[in-house]
Amino acid sequence: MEMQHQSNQPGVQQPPLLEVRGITKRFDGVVALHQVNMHVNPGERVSLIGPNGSGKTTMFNCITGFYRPEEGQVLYKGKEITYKRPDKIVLQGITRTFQNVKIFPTLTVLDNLAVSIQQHQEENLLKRVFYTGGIKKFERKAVEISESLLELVGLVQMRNERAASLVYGQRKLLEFACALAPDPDLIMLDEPAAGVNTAMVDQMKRLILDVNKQGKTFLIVEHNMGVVMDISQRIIVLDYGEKIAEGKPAEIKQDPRVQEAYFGK
Amino acid sequence: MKKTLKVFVFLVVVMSLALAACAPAATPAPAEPTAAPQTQPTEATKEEMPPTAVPTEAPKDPIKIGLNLPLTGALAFLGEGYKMGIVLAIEELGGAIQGHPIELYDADNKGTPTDSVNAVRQLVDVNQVQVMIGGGASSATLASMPIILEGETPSVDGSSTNPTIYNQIGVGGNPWLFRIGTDDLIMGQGYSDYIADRVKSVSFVGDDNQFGRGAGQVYVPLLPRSGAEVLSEDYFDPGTADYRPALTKIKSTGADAVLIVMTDQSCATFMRQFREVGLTQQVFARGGCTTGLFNENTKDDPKIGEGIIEFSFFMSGSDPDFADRFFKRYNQQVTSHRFAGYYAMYHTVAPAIEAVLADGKELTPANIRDAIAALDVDTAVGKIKFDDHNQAYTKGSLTTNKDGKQVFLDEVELKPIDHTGF
Amino acid sequence: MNISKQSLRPFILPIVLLVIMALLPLFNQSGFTLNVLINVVRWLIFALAFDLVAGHIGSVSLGQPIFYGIGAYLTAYLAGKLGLGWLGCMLVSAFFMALLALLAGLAFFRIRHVTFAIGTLGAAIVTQLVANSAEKLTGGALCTTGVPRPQLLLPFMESAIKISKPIQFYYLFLPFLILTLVVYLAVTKSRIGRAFTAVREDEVRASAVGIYPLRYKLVAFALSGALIGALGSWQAQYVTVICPSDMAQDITTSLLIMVFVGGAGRLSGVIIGGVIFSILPPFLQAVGSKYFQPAYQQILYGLILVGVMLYMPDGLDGLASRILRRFRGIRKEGV
Amino acid sequence: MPFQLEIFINHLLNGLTLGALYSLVTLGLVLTFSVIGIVNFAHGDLFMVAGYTLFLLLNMSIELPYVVIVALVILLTAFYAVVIERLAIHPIIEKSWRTHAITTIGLSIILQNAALAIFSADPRTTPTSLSNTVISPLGIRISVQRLIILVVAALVFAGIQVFVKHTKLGKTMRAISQNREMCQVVGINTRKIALITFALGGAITGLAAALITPLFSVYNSMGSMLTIKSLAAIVMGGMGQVNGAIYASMLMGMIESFFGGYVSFAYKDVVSFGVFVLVLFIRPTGLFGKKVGL
Amino acid sequence: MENNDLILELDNIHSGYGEIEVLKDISLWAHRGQIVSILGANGAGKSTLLKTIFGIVQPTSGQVMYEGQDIGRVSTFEKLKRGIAYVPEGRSNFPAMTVQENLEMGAYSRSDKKQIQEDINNLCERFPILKLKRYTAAGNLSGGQQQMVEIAMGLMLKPRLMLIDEPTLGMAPILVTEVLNIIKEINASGTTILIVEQNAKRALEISDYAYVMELGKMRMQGSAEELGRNQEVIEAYLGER
Repeated sequence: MEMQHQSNQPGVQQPPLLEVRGITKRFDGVVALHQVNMHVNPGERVSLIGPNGSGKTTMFNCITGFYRPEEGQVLYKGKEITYKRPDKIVLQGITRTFQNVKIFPTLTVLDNLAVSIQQHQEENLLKRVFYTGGIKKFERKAVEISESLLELVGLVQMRNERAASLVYGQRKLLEFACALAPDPDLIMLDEPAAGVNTAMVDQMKRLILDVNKQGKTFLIVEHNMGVVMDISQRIIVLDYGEKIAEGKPAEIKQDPRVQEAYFGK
Repeated sequence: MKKTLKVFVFLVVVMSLALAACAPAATPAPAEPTAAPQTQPTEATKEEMPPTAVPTEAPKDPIKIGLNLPLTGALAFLGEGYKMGIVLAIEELGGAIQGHPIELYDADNKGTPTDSVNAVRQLVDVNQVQVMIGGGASSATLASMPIILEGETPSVDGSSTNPTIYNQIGVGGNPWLFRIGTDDLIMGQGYSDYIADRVKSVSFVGDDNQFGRGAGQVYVPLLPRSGAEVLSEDYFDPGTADYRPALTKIKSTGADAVLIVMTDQSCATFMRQFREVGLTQQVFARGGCTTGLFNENTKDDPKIGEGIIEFSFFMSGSDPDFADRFFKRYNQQVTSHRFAGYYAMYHTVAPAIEAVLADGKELTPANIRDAIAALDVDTAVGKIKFDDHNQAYTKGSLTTNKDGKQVFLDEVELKPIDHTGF
Repeated sequence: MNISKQSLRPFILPIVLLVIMALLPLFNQSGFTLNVLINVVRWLIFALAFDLVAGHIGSVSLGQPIFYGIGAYLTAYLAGKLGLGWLGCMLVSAFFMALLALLAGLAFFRIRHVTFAIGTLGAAIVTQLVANSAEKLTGGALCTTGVPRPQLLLPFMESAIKISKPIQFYYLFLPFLILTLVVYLAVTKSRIGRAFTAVREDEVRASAVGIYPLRYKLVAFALSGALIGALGSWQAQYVTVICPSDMAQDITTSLLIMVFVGGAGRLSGVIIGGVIFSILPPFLQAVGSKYFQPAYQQILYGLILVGVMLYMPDGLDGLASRILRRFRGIRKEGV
Repeated sequence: MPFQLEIFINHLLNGLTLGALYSLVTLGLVLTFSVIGIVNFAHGDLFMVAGYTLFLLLNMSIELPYVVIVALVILLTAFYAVVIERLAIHPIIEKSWRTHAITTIGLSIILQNAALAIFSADPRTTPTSLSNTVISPLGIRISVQRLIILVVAALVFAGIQVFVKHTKLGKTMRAISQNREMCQVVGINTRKIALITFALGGAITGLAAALITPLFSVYNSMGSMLTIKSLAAIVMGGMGQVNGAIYASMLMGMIESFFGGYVSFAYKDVVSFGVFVLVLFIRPTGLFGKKVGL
Repeated sequence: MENNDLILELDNIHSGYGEIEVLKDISLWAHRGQIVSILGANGAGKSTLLKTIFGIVQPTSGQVMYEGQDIGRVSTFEKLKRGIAYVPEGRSNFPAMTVQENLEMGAYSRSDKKQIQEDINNLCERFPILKLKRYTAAGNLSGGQQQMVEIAMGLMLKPRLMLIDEPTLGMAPILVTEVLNIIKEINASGTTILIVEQNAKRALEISDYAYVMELGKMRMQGSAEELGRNQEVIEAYLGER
């Protein structure tokens, strides 16, 4: 599956969509990330790989505001978002999924999507309470978007089911749809292909490429090297909290350090 | 569809419960005897009806008496004591008044305002009693007063010692509530003088409830006026409190005497620790520090309660015969509340009902109220005769403990006192 | 709004409830019945407000009686000393209790789960003890007495009616239940309710879809505080006496029982739990008083409670649904 | 008021005994809480039942030595705890803490009112010969009973340390509180240990009641405040830290003694609960909170 | 296969959590003295398989035979006594207890106090890191050290069959080698080992036999050498093409 979409290739001089500068994060004195720099260009598909414990998920959490890094900066569209709250960062256009799939089990599939959209529709809480006319309009719009997303991931039949009744693969698709729902610019996926069957891995790959074609940028953590090689335009390798390599898939495969740390030669 | 059915089931439950709860009011209950826990007076009287009563006559209408008392919760000891006294009184009356069997209806007010409203509502509307005894705690009594007024059913109270009540009953607006127990203010003046005559300074310790706090409000300002300084004022949750810290403080203040306002519940514990710390001051008390129950609780070491001087109304010292009868009946000692319950029933409600019957009137709440208001009964603790604030002035008594037994010291006349400002 | 069967569904139960509640006095007007009904209304409002926090946000606050008590004491001051009208008292109490809830929420939402529950319980005890000791402010253990009863003055009336009869109280009180139900439904069946659910189920995930958990927790807490504050204000004017015991643990216990035995986070559950457990005690007492002593009534109450917890894991609401499902199953087979 | 050393020492001693008393009551609860994760709102009521048991044993027609009575109270209370665990806790042990809370609240209502129905509302005193025997070392008068409480409390805490650190059962309990899943892997029957823990908690509560009630009185509603104070101590001590709960109990005893003695008794509980709430604000994990286990 | 002495035999096992079936018709054999590895993607059911063998998850149907006996209904305690040890994945120790105490807990099902202490001493001699950290709380050790403690806890039972779940998860390559060497050593002293590994390549290096699982089903099996040469396995799990 060699689908390199040249249309999405970033212009050489374009500023990066996301830039991470010298991030350091420690837990109880143990260094999880050490002076890591990285960037993601608009429209790019970047993978972050490395052995478990190398700091990939920590990096995700630092970017999305769940962790406060001790040093360094995270810039999104040129603006610093380092110490912003997670919800603020989401509203700026970065969404994410989680390694251990997180959905709201007692909400219906449709409501799971709706709740992901609604925060992006209006800012003012008071307005939300009193301006009911607008709410109805928003609500209709939210349902429309949700329906189209359900169609995209193939969960239309389940729309009124409680999310708890979905099987693992379907939950993953729902979580993916939720990440798309607020129309973000950058989508960060944490192991999208883990624990699902081969058919669904292919579906996931297709989805990522399709959505990317519409101009969305992806930052992906993934263990399945088949997936990584197929969908990445660029790969960043972390080991022991440090960036040890960065480059095109083919280059990464040949890199001796990566060979040693990751592929296990 | 599922929801609609659910609603249906729910409605059935609501309706059945609500209507079942109201049933007695919708159709007045047939005269069933109440199962008072210790006695079945009604049953007994029906059979042992004295021959003087017209034997051929059909059983007469029952007299329904409601008990609005804290029967569970922290103040349960109070309601329970009342009820023991009332039950004994009914037994001594033979379970009936002039052939009218007495029925008791319980309503637990838990000693709180909200539950007191519920309790009086039940007695007035469901049980449709002609007269009530109780209240017990001042706050419960205060909350029940509007309902008593609206329900137009007389109520006799023996232990709500809050002076506020005085201004609100009788000519104060509520003619249905009567107090045979005197309040803190009425008792306080005499006792403050008595204490100030003997000591120059006092440490005050009270139960942290309506009883102790209410007394504090009276004694702490009154004592200095009588000439005794109050060096400390402390309140403790009754029962589990460790008084040692307070006793240490009293020691450090070096007061001549200690005034404790405690029920039987806490007094024994307090005095035990008082002796432990080695304090030797004179102890003045209000509440339950010379009662039989106190002495029962300190029987392991009679020195604990030795020499306490206690001031109270309804104290067995004034009516030792009652104390004996009570002990014979229950194998337990008399306390103020047990005393109050007995006097409320035997010397207040019963004579009033007899008066109504003697006049050939119907036993309506209103007639009973008028009869209570007109009462003038001599008892061992003085007259039960109500003033225009529906307050009776029985005698106060001074008692002390000697060798583990209560000893009667003196009687004190209680007089009406100006209640303005309360 | 397109009126579909779906969108009307949540309104069926409250409307049926209200109709029944409104009509019951036509059949039985005894003061006792009305008092029971007033208690049902009071507990329903209390339980609904409690459920907004405990059921929908998932933070079991054992400190809700604080708002009730302070609302009541505030009313005693406003109505007694300043002569403010009943509605004014309720509004002012609601406002200040919402404010207090916001402040308390900022502090307490730093802790979670059991710690939150026990922490708020601690706060409730502190408040009750202060009310008990601050005699100048609250009357202490001797209570604040003589709160004026409401006076109703409508435009067409010449003079105000003094509300003192139970039936007057009841019908004046009922609209407050309607308002509470409306607020409860408006909040929980809307996008705010959806966000509440999100916060309750997974705060991390909620943050990841742009929800700021603390904000929604505060909204729920403040709403709950406002409703309970107004309720306390009402209760003060109905009973006319306010004591520290009005903030006692028993109230929290009753709330826990109503909401969690009924079915937390579900309107049907709260209504079933609220109605049953506010009728049960007076029912046990009025009907059972001939047969049991109050202590035995309480024991029975405790046994019912433990029994429900042991044998009905999904609450009374869940039990009702299960029975209905079985009924429906049988009916379908029959047809 | 001038500073008096004697008074100060007295307050210190009072704080110590009060703290010892609270921590003995708390200990039974913190064990079940940390090992089984049960928030037991009926704990104080178990104490109350143990108190009545002591009352009955002291008033038997045959006079038994106090030591024997204490042993009997310990055994019987452990037995009550086991019965309660089997009937009410065991079936819901896997449920959420809300279910635990409501079930134990139900239990508490049952126990309190059963005691009311059986023993009436009158407080019962259970004095022993020791509670009236007063000695006065250094001029401070103290009853032997109180001294025994201090000594036994110290012994029990030392014993608990040894038990938890050096016996197989103690280590097993720590293991359960740290990693429940792993316990199955090494073959621990967690249900059985839960029962044993309840019995042990009951035994300690029985010991506490047998020692403490002679100084006070027993009545049916005494448990509520004890439960709440114990819960506060547990949370303040750091959710299930046995030692933390003991220190927190001592702290509460000291606060009550000193604040009460030097400032105001009316507000002593306000202050001790206020400190508890404050601690939560400043350190949500409690004073001695660690991440895991006992 | 030269050794026909079967120590573990699974026949048509179905198993799962509640209504979700994770394992579908799994059969598996392990011979005495072998290292058998189970490979597969995340969520393939490998861990569930180990849990089912150990009895933490109850099979809905099928048979688990150990040393010729059906152990489907035998308690975990009894299984431990019969010489099956299980080392779960992740941080599966008692973090606030010292290494010494953790090892004692590992021997929970044994009652010979003296022998236990002796065995702990022996283990400490064998693995110097344990000796070094013997009185340190396990939670304060590094991930690799903790894994060593967990394996040692399993060894406290002197098991005849050891079930090890992802022992090298997230470990540095050097550590991986060390841990796998230890496993090999344990095997050499006579313990049969059933190991779940994500690092397929390294697992195959030490294994005698291997199974490949996918979506709760057995996809492939064969000797480690065979599978190592199998193109499909290489493509799917060895990260090469």
